[in-house]
Amino acid sequence: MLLHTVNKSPFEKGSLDTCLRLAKQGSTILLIEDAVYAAMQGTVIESKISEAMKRYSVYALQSDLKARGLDEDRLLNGIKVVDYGGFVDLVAEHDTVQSWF
Amino acid sequence: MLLHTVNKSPFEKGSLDTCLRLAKQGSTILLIEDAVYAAMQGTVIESKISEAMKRYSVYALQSDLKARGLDEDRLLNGIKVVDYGGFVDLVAEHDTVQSWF
Amino acid sequence: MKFGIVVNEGPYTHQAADTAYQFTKAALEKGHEIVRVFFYHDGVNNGTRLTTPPQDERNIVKRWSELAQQHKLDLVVCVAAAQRRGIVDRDEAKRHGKDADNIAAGFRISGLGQLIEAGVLADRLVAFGD
Amino acid sequence: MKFGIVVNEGPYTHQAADTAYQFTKAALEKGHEIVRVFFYHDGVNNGTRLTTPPQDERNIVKRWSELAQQHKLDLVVCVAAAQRRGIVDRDEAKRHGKDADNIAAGFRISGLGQLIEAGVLADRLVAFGD
Amino acid sequence: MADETMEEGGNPTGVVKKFMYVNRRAPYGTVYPLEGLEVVLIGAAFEQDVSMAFVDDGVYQLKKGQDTAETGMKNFSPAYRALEMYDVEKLYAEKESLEARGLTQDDLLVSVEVLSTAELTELMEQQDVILNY
Amino acid sequence: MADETMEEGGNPTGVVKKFMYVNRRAPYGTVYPLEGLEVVLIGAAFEQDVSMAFVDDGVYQLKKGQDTAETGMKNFSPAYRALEMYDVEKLYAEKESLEARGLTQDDLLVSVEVLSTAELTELMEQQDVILNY
Repeated sequence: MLLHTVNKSPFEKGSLDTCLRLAKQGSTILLIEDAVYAAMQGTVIESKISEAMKRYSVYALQSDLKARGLDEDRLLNGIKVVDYGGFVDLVAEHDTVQSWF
Repeated sequence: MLLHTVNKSPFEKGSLDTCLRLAKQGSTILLIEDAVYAAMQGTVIESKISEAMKRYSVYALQSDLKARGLDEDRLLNGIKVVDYGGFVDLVAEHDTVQSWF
Repeated sequence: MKFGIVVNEGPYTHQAADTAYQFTKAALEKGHEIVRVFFYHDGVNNGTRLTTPPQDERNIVKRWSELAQQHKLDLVVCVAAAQRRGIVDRDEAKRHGKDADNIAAGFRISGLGQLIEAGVLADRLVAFGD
Repeated sequence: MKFGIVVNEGPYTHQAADTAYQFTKAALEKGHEIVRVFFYHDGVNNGTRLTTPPQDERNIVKRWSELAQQHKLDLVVCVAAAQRRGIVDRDEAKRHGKDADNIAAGFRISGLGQLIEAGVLADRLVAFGD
Repeated sequence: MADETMEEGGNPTGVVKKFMYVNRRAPYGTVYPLEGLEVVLIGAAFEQDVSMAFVDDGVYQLKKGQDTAETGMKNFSPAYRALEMYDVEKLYAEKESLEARGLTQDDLLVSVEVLSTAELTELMEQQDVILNY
Repeated sequence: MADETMEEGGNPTGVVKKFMYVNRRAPYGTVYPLEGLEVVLIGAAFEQDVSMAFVDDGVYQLKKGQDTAETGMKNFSPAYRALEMYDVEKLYAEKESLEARGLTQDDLLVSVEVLSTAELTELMEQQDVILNY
């Protein structure tokens, strides 16, 4: 299976939308850099992301959440948090990485 | 009045949407670089742009249309085409320029 | 009319660097005055003389240098942005203990105050970026 | 496991250059092998020794050079991308008649074939960009 | 050319213009917000009429609790608190941008005036110079 | 390090991997499509299993009639027609991306296989290496 990474804010660019359109059901999606904003509760895209989480495993990079002042207790239910080492593990566990810029 | 310029594809980034939200009725909007795609007929955003053209004067930069292979006969009705000199004139005719990246 | 130009992106990567040049040239052709071209963010990378673009492509750096010479343009590279990205003139090289410099002909390195001043002196400030 | 790393953006401007470094460091700490770090597009700007970032900021270029030395990393700057952007070593400077070079310690300039090869040799190729 | 006139700050020209800095990007993903802030802080010495507008992802620049240690990047968010000392006191955030991101004034590290889209439109129309970061 | 092994092309390793180049950006606004094409053309010499997918604004790279003279930029669109000579023959475009932009096969300067989103998803899953331009 592919590992999908997304690094753009969902409010600014269409990268996450394209990822959600093209990622196979059951895939893993890792949100890094400005894409971590997609993991938060209370945004206008909350229902879209919650819907997507029924089809995908969604991770967010801890260092990028912290940098942006995003508390883990305000993440959407089911978002998994990994550090850089966890990012490396996700890459190793999947066959190929697709980076959505 | 402000002159608004937009240089991002409306399919990739939210710059044009923000411009259309914040530009005052009666303003002039100049599409340059990848934003010229917004001027074409037959896209999924055609009705949004047509609607916006009731409130704004919309221009597109000729050199960028040509570079991208966009024929002027497939532009939305009412889009005005200018060259770099026309771009300069638009800047001169307005008080301030706001560039939406 | 007096124009100030701000270039926020480097050569080749974003069209902003091209559009800024074409706009500046067109403004000069229409008889306007360019009070300054200020290079900020990655825009400072327009000011290196070490580029060698392919023969069949435009030479963005050389194009600025030539336009500056023809029209006595003031091409200013922001010192703070340049330090982050490695654009240095002889003075900067000496100050920071670098063994080489790379600034192109017609460009000078100066502070952010030059951007504000361009905004004050020009009738219109036009920015090109990403 | 063998990783190949691709860095598509320059230092400071996009976080991609930082994330690539942090990922590479974490992979090494986990005992993985890095077969190559390939710098493409504006990524080549990570390879200039002429930067002087503010004292209170990370030194992105130096960080790569040090990691390369510690772990014998192969840091490859794409020659075609580097020519457009003005990153040169002594050979390139000579070839193109430049009076200075600016490549940083631990980086070498080579062709795009090195990117394809990294894709072939590595178990995983991971790209960081904008 | 006017190399010397304003290099040190102050305002020998006597001209006072309305400068608005429009911040539309999230912090850290790109350097624009940081380098934009550097313009505002340097620019403050030139005695112009300065305001900052936070729109779109720009409102995230003001999010409380930023901690960049693990990324290795510099946390520049404390500088927003210093703006007042530089007499940069007109900070505006667009209501719609905050709401779309689920943010309220309580989430922000400085106090800003929250404007409707229409109010911000009017304010932008009054500016002499607008720069975007 | 393997400086020499593949510098000249050919495939001394004997390994053949599936490389997909995903093109998602409009031409000219950024250099990524041009430099991406350079990777594909150089990479063709290395005897890998290569395909190109055109998605989102990437489909605009294939638009007929590009004329960059006034911008001063290089028109690199003829190179897409040369791909076949380099044995790069698997060109795919996503149907949804074309339709959203009002484009049909007639608008394109090379013939591509138009895939549904689901078909493209499956194809991507089969790749060993994916690079985006």
